[in-house]
Amino acid sequence: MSKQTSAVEPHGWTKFFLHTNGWLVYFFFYAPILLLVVFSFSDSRNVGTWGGWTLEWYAEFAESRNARSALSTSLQIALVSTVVSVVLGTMSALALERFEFRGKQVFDALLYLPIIIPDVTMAVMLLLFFSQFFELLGTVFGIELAKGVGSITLSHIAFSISFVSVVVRARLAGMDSKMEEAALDLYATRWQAFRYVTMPQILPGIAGGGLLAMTLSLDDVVITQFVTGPGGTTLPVYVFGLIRKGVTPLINAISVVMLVASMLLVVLSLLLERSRSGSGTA
Amino acid sequence: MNTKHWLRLLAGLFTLTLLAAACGSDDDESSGGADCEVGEIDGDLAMYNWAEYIDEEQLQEFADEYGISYSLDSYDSNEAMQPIVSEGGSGFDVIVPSDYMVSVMISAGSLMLLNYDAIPNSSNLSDDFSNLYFDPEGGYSLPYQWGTTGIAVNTAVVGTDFPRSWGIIFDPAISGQFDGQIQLLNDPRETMGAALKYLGYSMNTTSEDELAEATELVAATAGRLAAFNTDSADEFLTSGETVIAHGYSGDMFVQFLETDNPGDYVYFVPEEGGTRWIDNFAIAHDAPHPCTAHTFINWMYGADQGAALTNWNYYNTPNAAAVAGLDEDLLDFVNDPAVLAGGVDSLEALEDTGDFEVNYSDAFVEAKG
Amino acid sequence: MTAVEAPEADEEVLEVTPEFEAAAERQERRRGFLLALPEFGYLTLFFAVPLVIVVVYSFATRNRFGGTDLSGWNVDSYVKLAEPLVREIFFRSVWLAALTTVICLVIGYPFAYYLATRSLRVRNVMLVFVMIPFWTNFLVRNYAWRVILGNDGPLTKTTEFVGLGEHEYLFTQTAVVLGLVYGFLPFMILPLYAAIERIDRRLLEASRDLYANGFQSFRHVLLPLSMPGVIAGSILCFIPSLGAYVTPEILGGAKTTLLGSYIVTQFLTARNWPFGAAMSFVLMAIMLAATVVYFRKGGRTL
Amino acid sequence: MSAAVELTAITKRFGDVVAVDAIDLVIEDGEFFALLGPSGCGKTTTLRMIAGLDFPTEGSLKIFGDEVGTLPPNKRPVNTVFQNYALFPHMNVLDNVAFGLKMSSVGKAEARAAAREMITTVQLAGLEARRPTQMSGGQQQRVALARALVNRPKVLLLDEPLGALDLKLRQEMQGELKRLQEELGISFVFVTHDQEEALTMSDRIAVMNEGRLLQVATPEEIYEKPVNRFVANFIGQTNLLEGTVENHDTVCLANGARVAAPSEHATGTAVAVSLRPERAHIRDRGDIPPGETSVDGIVERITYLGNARVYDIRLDWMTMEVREENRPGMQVCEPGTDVSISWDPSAISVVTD
Repeated sequence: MSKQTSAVEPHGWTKFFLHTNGWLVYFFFYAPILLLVVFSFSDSRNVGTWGGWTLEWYAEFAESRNARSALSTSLQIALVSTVVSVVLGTMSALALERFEFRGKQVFDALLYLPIIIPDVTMAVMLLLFFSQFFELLGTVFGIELAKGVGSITLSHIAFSISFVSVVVRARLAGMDSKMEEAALDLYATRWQAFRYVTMPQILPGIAGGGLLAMTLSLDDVVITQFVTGPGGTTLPVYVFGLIRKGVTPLINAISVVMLVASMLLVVLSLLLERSRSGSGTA
Repeated sequence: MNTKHWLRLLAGLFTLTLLAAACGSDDDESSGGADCEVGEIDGDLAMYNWAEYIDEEQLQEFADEYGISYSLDSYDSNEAMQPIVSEGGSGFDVIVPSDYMVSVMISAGSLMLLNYDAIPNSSNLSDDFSNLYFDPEGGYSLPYQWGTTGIAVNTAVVGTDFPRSWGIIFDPAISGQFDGQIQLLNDPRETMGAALKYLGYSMNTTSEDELAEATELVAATAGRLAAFNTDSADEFLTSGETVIAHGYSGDMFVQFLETDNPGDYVYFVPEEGGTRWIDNFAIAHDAPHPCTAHTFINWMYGADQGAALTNWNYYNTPNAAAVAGLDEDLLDFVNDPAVLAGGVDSLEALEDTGDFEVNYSDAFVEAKG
Repeated sequence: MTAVEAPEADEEVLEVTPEFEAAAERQERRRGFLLALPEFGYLTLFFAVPLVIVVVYSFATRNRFGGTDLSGWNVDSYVKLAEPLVREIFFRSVWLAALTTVICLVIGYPFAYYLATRSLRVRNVMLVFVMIPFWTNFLVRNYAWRVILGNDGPLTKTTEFVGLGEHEYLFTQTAVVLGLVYGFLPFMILPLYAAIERIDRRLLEASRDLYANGFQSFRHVLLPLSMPGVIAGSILCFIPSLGAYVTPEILGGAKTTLLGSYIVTQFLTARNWPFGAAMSFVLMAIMLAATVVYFRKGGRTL
Repeated sequence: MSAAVELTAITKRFGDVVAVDAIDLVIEDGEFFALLGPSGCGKTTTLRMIAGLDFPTEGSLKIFGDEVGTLPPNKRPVNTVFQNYALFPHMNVLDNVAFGLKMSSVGKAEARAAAREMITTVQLAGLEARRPTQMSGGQQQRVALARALVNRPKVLLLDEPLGALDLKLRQEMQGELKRLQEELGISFVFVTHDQEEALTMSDRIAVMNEGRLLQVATPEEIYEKPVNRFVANFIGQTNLLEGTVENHDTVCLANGARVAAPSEHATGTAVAVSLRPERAHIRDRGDIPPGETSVDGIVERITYLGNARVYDIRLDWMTMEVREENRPGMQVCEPGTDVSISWDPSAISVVTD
């Protein structure tokens, strides 16, 4: 985009409206977050009643074996499911956007189903499937598998993979396929062309898809609850249980910790990105 | 590999799966109890319990004592837990289903017959809990904790001069001035049950006429409510969102004690009667470590451990030997005779009504509008 | 010097034949297929097969204990879908979801445009700041709104202070819509932003040159060009709104039953799995049909 | 010495569509060669087959005597300047140019040094750290050239290299390309649909239409002696006078007039006589120089071009264009004037379909 201002640059009331709307949207997004952060320091068991400053909820979080193990289970599942869905999702996005093959239409349709299916339905589907699939593995192949972290991870991949594909594919569609040909013409192998030309350009899409997958995994309660087994209590499921027993600022403290952690992650990746592009290497 | 081969393999797997589905659910695998010695351990403990219903330290103590490790996972409704266990392969040992769910799970073959020889402490069970409707011989379950469902009132707003009746919720003549500050549980059986009780019927009725009458009553009340809510009934009351609340005894007691002036709140089961519910220890039909499970239940049934459980979660204990070990302030709340306005006999347990469950669910949705 | 030498003499040089070309093309197709295969296989095993199982269940019967008997196949569950109660819930849910979508669009469009017209660096930072709130658990966010909207909450206090009198916000349909808008606004903003960012701004200048005023160039140039984003955003907003059940429960006080809650009720309260399965299957089919229509109309990205 | 590129009976089919139909083509080393034709004529497909981006269906494709038809693009000693350049937007100029060398495992330092040198050759020194998006069209063009040339390809392929540039820049780049080609001494094969560009730049031109090669010759030959109606029409402006061959020296035009037109075609063949507008002259009616052929018509319209005027002359059965250079004191006819058009018999060519 050119830097010079043009006649279409919003001005007057339009500009004022756009600015105001922008700030209001941010205010809307952050109001509950702000409240959440503030009340995580409240010395009262009830969220919403201010009871003076305290750090006791963070201490409780640090001490609670339950909360910590739920957090680590969640992170573990989120990490694995994100990595797997990013890899598989990017591959299939490439296949759909750059290749022709038999069964493409069927695949294309199948890809959108997990996005539009209601949570509960998918949860019930997977519950029925896993109990029978594991039984089948047991009786036919003699492999004994128990539900838990494994089945939850498999399920999370099943619903985030489509989102990754769709996001990456949109990015690929916006990228001239001549770039890849140019790379091949310049002696790159297929892999090198992907590695040095395609991937850097669709990286925002891959990152976006990955973040989406991560968010979905870290947020999911319904599906997790249905396919869980021993050791499979994730943070949202734990929080859901806590809420049933009363919403205490402990939940806020947990959320704040996760919020800060994810923000640090993003800031770090932005810094990395900047330093990399600054040095001017490919 | 050839595409066709893949498809054939998938089709084969799929057919097998369906077959397994068709056969698997009819199997009754719960017949034989486990052959365990007292204190026998056959692996780590995997417990599946309601959230925040047991102190982790207590579990750790058990684990340390027997030199094993444990896992604790939680659910928030019987209905969420049941399919997990019933479908098999859950990997859980000890579970804590509520009364009606015990009978459902027995019928579904999801529970293991208990071997009482391995649970000598079961003699501590209070006599009030013999011959329970949902498990007449107690073959599959041992009560864990129990409580009631009733009404909590903020007396600072409502005053103390009110009838101890469901009418305080359902009769506008009594509570009309508090419209928009009343809450009912978001649970078809509890809420329809409360209305049925007020009308003088059984909360386990299978009469469509009686249910229709109750539906009308709830529908008429819906407009006067702040919310239908289960999770936060206690908090709404103490935060001032509501002044008359429908909720569970233990939740309410815990919440009262959290406030600066617990004396402002009162919990009671109306004179028409209310729900008594019992949560129970049970062992999953395919528990991987049945002996550890038995040993754990036996250990929990000791006097000290039973008291520790109640002192942590504020619900009533079915363990007669544990009563002596309960905290003083707890006894004031829990054992106050005024809590049960209609006496113990007015309490009723929610039973599984079989096919009629669907009617309850639909009636509730209809009543909410 | 050449960077790549011509093929060595001993290197096998294939002759150009239709067979070679066909083989190369086959290899290319196979490459595509192999790339898609892992996800294809995964979705088949962990999605399509379970889906078929659930469809099978929708024709089964609920037994007395709330289990499902895989025998006595019937279509009762589908017949039950025609009951007035279900119809009423369906239309109410569609109305609320549509309302949510429209509000998201009205708020999200100018915001996305605003984003797309910032400088590249600012834009990225702003986008990240849109996403950050959504990295907290959605339950927790909903509960935070409950505090804000509550009787003694900041919002009530503000309106009282400003002199607008006392207002009830919590446990109203307004609260439900607000919660839904909050939850799904980013799903509207992101595709809109992507669509608007792609538009050549010179086209707007051209329309101005052709005597369009600001609104006309929006109406006739910007809006049509960003239509794919509008539709994608609307689908991404509408679908989860229609299936939502946590927000109506927490912020709406569960006073009105929406489709999402009704389906959950079938599985988790009435334990009527066949009916729950039938209903979710039909819901999914409707959404699929809507999406297919969108793609037929030339949409590309979701 | 073998040819730089040699296509023998190369055919490319996409399903049922024949994109390139059994063409034979030899491009000599050091030649500036143009593939010219309307869009969809198969010229780009031909170029892509040489680059290795598409595989031919049949035929033989040799580069310096080696059969390469089945090799992937990264194994061929040719490089391409793509239409719209296809520069890598995430890399700066230096990395774009060094890309090919890095991929062919030349050391990083060496690759960069070579890239710098090539950037200087295309007169972009000092802009190494820029991103392609921060550059003008002409600069991007140079980057694309440098990126291809730094690899010292045996043949450089250019796909509509100047299409995206404005007129002035295009003319500048035409000279630049020519200069580079002469300096490097390798063959440039470029695809264009712009006949003027092809004429000015190339040593030889191949005119293509509907997948077939119609004529391969020098610009002069193509212009002066088009082999058929399509070539005559596509290259420059021309008047096509329909007729039939009467004998080796004469064609009988549609209106019955006989004109001197030597041809090899058999008697009775339907042909057209191609007459370039600048080769015909406007005469006063009947005032025909000896030895010239003429037809009569009426001036319909005159277009002033600065250095010349173009007359549209209506004949009984068609309209012809005649171009007269502007000379001082020259007499200009008004529209409606009765005139004759005359030309030297050597100025025409007889073409068939």
